Amino acid sequence: MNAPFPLPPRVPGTDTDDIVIVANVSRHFGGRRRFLSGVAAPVVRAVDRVSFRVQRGTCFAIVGESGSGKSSLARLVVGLLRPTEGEVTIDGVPLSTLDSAGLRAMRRKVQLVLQDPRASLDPRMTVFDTLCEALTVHGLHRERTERLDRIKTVIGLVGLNLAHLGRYPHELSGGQRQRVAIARAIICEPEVLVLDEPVSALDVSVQAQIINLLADLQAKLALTYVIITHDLALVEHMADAVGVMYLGRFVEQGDVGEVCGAPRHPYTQSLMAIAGHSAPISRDRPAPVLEGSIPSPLAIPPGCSFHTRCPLARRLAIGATTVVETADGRVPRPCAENPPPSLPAPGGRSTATCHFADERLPDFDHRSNIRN
Amino acid sequence: MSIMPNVLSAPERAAPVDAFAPQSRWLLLRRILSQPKGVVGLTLVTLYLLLAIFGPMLAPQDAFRQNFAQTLRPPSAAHWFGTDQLGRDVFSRVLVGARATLGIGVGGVAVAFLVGVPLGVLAAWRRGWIEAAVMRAIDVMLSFPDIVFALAVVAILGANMQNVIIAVGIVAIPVFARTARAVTLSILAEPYIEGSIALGANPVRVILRHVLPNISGTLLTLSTLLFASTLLSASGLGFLGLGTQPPFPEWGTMLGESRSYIRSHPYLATFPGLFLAVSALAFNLLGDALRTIYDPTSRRVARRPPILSLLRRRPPPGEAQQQSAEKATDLAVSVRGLRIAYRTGEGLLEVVRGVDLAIRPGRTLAVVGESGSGKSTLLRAVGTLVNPQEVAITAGAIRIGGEQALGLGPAALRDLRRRKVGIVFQDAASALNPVLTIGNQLAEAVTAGSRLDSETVRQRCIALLRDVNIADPERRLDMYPHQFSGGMKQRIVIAIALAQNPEVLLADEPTSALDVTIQQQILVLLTEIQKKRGMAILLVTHDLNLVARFADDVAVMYAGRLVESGDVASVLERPLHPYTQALRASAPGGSEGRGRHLRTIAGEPPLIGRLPSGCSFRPRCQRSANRAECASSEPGLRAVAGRDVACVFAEEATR
Amino acid sequence: MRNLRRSCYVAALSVGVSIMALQVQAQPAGTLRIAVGADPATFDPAFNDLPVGNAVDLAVMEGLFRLDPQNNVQKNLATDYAFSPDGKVFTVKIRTGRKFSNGDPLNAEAVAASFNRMLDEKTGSIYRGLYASLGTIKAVGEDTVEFHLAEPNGHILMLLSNTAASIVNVKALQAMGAEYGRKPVGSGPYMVEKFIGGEGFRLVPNPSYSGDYPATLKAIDFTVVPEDGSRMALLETGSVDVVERVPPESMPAINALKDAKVINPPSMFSINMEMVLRGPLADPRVRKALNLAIDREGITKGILGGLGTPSVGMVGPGTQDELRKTFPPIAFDPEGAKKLLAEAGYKPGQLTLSFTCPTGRYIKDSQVCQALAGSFEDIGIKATPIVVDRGTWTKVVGMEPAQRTDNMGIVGRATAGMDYTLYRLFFTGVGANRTGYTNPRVDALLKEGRAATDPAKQKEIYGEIQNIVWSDQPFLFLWYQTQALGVANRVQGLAIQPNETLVFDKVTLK
Amino acid sequence: MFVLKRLGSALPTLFAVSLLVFLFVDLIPGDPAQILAGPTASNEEIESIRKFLGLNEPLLTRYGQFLRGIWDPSAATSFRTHRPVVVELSERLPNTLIVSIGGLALGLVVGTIAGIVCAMRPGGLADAAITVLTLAGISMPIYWLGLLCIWLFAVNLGWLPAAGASTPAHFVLPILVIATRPAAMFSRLVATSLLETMGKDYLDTARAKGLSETRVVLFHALRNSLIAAVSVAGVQFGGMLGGSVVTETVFGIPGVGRLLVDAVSRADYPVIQYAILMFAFFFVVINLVTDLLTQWLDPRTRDQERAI
Repeated sequence: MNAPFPLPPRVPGTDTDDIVIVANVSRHFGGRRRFLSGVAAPVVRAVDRVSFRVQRGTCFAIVGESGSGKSSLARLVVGLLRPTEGEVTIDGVPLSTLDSAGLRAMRRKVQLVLQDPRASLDPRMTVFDTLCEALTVHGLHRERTERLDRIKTVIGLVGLNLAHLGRYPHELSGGQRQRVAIARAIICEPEVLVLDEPVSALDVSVQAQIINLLADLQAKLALTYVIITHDLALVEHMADAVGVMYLGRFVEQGDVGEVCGAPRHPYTQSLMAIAGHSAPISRDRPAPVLEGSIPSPLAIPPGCSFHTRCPLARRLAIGATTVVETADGRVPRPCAENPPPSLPAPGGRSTATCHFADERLPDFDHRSNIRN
Repeated sequence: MSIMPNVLSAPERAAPVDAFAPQSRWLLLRRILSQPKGVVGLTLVTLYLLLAIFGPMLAPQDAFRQNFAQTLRPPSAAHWFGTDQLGRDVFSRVLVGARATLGIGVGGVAVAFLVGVPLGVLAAWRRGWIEAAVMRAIDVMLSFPDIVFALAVVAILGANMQNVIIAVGIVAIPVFARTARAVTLSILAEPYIEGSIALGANPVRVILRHVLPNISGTLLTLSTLLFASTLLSASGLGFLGLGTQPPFPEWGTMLGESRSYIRSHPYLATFPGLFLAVSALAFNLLGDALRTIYDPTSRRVARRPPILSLLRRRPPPGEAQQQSAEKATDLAVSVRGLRIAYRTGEGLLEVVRGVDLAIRPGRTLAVVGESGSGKSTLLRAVGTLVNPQEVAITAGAIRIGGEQALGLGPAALRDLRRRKVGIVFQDAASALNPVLTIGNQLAEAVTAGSRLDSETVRQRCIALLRDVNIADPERRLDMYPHQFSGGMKQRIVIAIALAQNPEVLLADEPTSALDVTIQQQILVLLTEIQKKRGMAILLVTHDLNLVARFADDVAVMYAGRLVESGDVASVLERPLHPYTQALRASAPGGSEGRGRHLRTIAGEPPLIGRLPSGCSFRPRCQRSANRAECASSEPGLRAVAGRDVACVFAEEATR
Repeated sequence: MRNLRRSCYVAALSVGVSIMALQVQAQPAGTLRIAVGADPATFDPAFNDLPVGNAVDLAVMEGLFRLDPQNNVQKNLATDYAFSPDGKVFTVKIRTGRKFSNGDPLNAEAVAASFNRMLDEKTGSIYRGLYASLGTIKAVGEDTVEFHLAEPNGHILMLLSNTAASIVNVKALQAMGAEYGRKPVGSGPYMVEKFIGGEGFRLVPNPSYSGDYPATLKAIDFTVVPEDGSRMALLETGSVDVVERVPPESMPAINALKDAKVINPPSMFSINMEMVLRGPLADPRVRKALNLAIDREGITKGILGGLGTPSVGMVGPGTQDELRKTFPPIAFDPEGAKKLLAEAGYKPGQLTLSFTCPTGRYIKDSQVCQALAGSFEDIGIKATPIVVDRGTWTKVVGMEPAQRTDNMGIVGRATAGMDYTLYRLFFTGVGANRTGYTNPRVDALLKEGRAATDPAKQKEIYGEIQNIVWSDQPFLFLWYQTQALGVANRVQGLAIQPNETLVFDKVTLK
Repeated sequence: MFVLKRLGSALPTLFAVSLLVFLFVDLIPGDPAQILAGPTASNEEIESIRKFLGLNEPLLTRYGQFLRGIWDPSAATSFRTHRPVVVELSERLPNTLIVSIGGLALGLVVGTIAGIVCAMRPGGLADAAITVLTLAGISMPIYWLGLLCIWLFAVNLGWLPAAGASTPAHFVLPILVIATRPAAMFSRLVATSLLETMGKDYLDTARAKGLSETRVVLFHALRNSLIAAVSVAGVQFGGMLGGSVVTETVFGIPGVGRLLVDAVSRADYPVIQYAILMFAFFFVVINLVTDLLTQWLDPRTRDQERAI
């Protein structure tokens, strides 16, 4: 544990500016036969053929509801999960070429910050121990003074002071804890930070502090962010590119300005409508409501997986000739039967995976008829 | 770094007491000693340990010296505990036997611990076939009656102290392995384990540095509890003739040997028996005390002071009469001067410090605030659901639908709750009883306080489910909560709340556990129902977006007080209190623009009971800037520009 | 031989008189309730190894001979007997017209079948070895049984009067299988009415009995309670009339009862520490020293609570008393013991001995063990008592002397006669001689004694054997156990044999 | 169906137990033949008894014989009584079941009530009293307690018979004594999990419906808190059976436990083996019952099982 771990060499020819490359990655859970009973557990397709690239120094956001697979995707990027198929390449090194020790060494470059700082710090370790552990694990700064210097630097970077070093997590406030979590993540000078809902567990007033801190750190340390969130406002504020996830797949991805400014997929459109940052806000203009809830990943609907809730499909079905009667209402035949194509936007800076990506979203009635 | 100075100047926060907290040995000791059973247990255990160490030296006589002329003598000055069947001094034997007895307990537990814990941790860590194999092996061991198992082990290995230790240790292995596996599994599910793995730590490190320290509390507790049962197992072996070797004294064997004298010479069994039972008791007490510390579920609330229980019975003094003069009857909810405090070990801690609220029928009032601002406690108090053993309403009045809600007897209280109040909690999953069908839980709400035939009840339940837009209600009645999605569960909770046509619906963050798309559905549903039934809604939330969309009025709460309240349009569009302003501004997106720094409120919300003097928002307030007025007294609400604001300098914002 | 026969006649006559008186007196009346400590798993005489079982066998079956409470041999089914001149055939005449309780005739054939069944290897009887010398048994006519002996044996009457030699109904046994052990079909005055495993059983009069010991009780109820304290409680609460095995500490409490007392009949059970005659114990001075080191009086009074008397011979009272020889008690002389040890070349603390004791087998066995260890320490021997469970103890004391790792072991013996006991214990190289004792003179005498049928000759031979063994001291002779039973005052006429068998012949209830 | 499946999955456990029991018993010191033959027997006699008992057969053959005894009672007979072991056990089983199930049931009822009392007023006088009593209950060697009970109730007060099993009254004391442990344990379990449940929102939901506090506790809270308690109780039943060994000895009850102790002291291998196997079987059955009970109490587990 004391020797600095050599990082694996880059694969030649992949020396691009894309520090994270996720190529056609899938991750399925279950399906294994159970011990003794021999019954195969059902397969959950948590992540299904997802691809994206993140440019060095930028921020990529993954947006989705719970159950969409966004947390699994984050863990695939960090290498905590091995993909069932596809390849994750970090800084030119395909993760599949690494053994478990190599993966551990690679984590110096890719760090994960979790949602709930209260739970993500070991309650029995002081801030100092927590920070030290990161250095010990990677065999960095083994000299005591060097180590102290590094810890001092980092603690200052995240806006804490030396007095906090001797404290235990429960002696810190939520915001301070998240600062510690961030400090632990950056102490080994990583290049990529994967942030899993970094502010959603915090109080409103503290959220803004952390968001600002993240922005400062990115600028200062030239970090690359992959941020997982359900909050489109945060995406618009922080991210350069975004992937909107629904049932394990990206339904729309691309440049934030384009995806958020002019969403083409009906799901993104609904999310944007709900986000409702447009002031002035008032109850006289109720936001459109999306029907039903996200289906179980055990039973992903055929065709376009969004068709069970898609307002656009409902609307289109009214005039269409090829209509299928489903349990959730009438939808155009392609939606219910064919996987949707990924259509690039006219500008080419985003794609939407929808049969009718370029149809205009109708002003649908928000009165919902719930079936699930 | 603009935020740094603010953070550094933030007031030092005191450590809240936390059950999961790591602590120095002294802290653990303090917490053991704070419980009566901990004091007794620890004292006795310490005494026993001293006895085990010094016992043989203290023995006044040779514990092995036989004297056939002096057998079976009752206690006397020469032999405090009498003599045994060989004429040996029982007192000396008890003292000398302490070491062997406690040695068996310690040894047995150590054997079980050293084998069981690694097995359990391994099973939890590796899962798969290893886990299956370990669990099967444990099943096999458990299916042997333990005394029989120990009997066989001693019979095979031979009866001596070492083998007795091994036997009682082996018997206890399954318990350790099972517990270790269970707690390890729960620890492994903790995010900090994933955090450590994500950091690049290898498995050995994760187990040694993170898993073991965190399961140690539970295992320590278990060890003390098992210590007692190990002693008893060993004594059972002695009873069956397979205990330690005579003549060496050991309490269990002494007790077993003397059991035939229980009638003729009762003192012979009494002393070793007492020492044994009391040692088991001592370790059980200590274990219990430790469990109370480590097991959050066994934490007990502070005892209710008798005086306060009297207070609860009658209306709070003073204001109640005064308020009745107002036309409170027009209001669905009227709260005046409400003060609520938690009962803690250090006395009462105020969480709500004088709140006035009024909701007219058909209107929605949103209470907005950060965690710890007291908003949820306020809501529960209005719903008459605060637990009087934990929470005291020290002053003020609550009227619901014109009726006094405080100081009611149990029957009147039930009646009020049934007729006037419906409540919706944040977590629908925990708001529904997992073991009862939806139909059952709805029917309970429908029939409470009335007698209806079952068909009527059923129809009424179906109608309620329809009201909350649940399709196919007939079938759903027989389903259990876990068979529904989160959004559906929340609808059911709403249906239950609506069962008796309440005048006011209390909603505590009803959507914050739900996905955005579902949130929307639920709130729209609530609004529709409100329109239909004309009831008042008290909505507690931290999400200004929701307030803007769904509330008529808003009350912003900070540190147990309202700092600004009024109708939504005026408060949110032109907030006057610096806190409301900051809240509005700190949300990302919208007007702030991408990539720019957000405006932040410096520091963190204050802790209950540790409020700064003067205006409680003062340390975080940019407007205050060390003005003396802010520090001198806490500003009350006053009407400014169409709303109430609690800020001395509210007018500055209107300019 | 003639003397013995005569004495038997006399005894039979006197018994006959008293029985006639009883027959005149009364019909069976009253229920005797007894609590016993051991659970008799079977009454099949081929397998029974408990005194309770003996008592039941004595009551529900008949043998050719039987022992009276004084341990004298009486004729029972037998009417006459004789040895062939070469001593190889033993002929017994039996009474005719007797029946088993199920109506089967009890004739010579049934008697022969009963013996042959026990001696059959396939039966697996635990007494096959004891009775092996009986050879083969033939029925001659209705009333004559011939034992074609495997070797001449002058002790056959002793063997045949044991309850293990009770006559079983082989036909019924074959039909019932193992159940026979619970409800044996015999020809005795009682029969087993019901048997509940582990709980108890009940004897009721056998209506078809026509012998000399007719039933006097309407029923005898046995309850099995292994825990001493609980068993005593039954007598104290008046739930039973007799309790077996009263622990010494409970005796005062029972004697204090208004309507019950403890009786202490003698027992043939002889407790000794049997030495392994190797190493230090091969030296007779050491053995003598050990024998001198023990305060038998102190231990029997202090620990056994009086339930023992210091040994005065190698077999206990009641073991063929006419052949038994007693000696002056061994003195308690620690100083003499130390001297002897010094003579043998052991300074204090130099000699180390270990010995094996069972726990829960004999009265206060594990405590006795500790007391003995203390006594040895007192004469400067480092003594380690090894107290083990019954299984281990059996294994250890049953080992060949060469395999033993300890030096001595406590063994208690109540045996079937002088020849059997002494031959097994002291004949060189016999399987049961676990001390490794060997003495050519003793071997020769034992052979001679076995073949001798003349009582006077027997007395002389066995007297010499006992003299030699007593002076060789291959055992640490300890004590004879004394029985202790709690008996309610309303019970009259209860007799207990030295082998701890209860005899119900004359029991009546007030 | 579920029951069958569960029993099926328990078969490997039982098989492992049978193997272990067999080997275990074989390792117990003491030669059954030697014990039967007595101390005066010669080697040849012991050998012949060994042969008769089949102890000279190879281990595997004897294991086969042991397994055969499961469906062919005559294949496994007691060394002492020569009766089929299955018959011996089945005669004694009712007593053991009466005592252990009676004790368990009584303990559960008393423990549950005590637990509710504790949880209703944590820190109150009743809580303290029950805590001390329960702790004392589990701190006392069971045989001591048994003997004291005999002394008090049978000898001094004369209310109940001291020992034996002939009338229902004989079972009162053993059941009382054996109930102490489950009562103590259960009262703590119920109190703990009830306290945990008391903080749940659904109780407030129930209160908001206007239900009485009694109904809230008994109908809503107790059922949920029993789930945890029941599953622990199942595991503890094994210990209860073990406790019956001691209790039966003290109270002179002819049960399987005492049969086992006797068999151990006499090296009656077949009886030991089958008695332990039977205990194991009961453990499995009790666990199954516990699972069914948990399922009945907790619908969530039902669906899990269905999904698998």
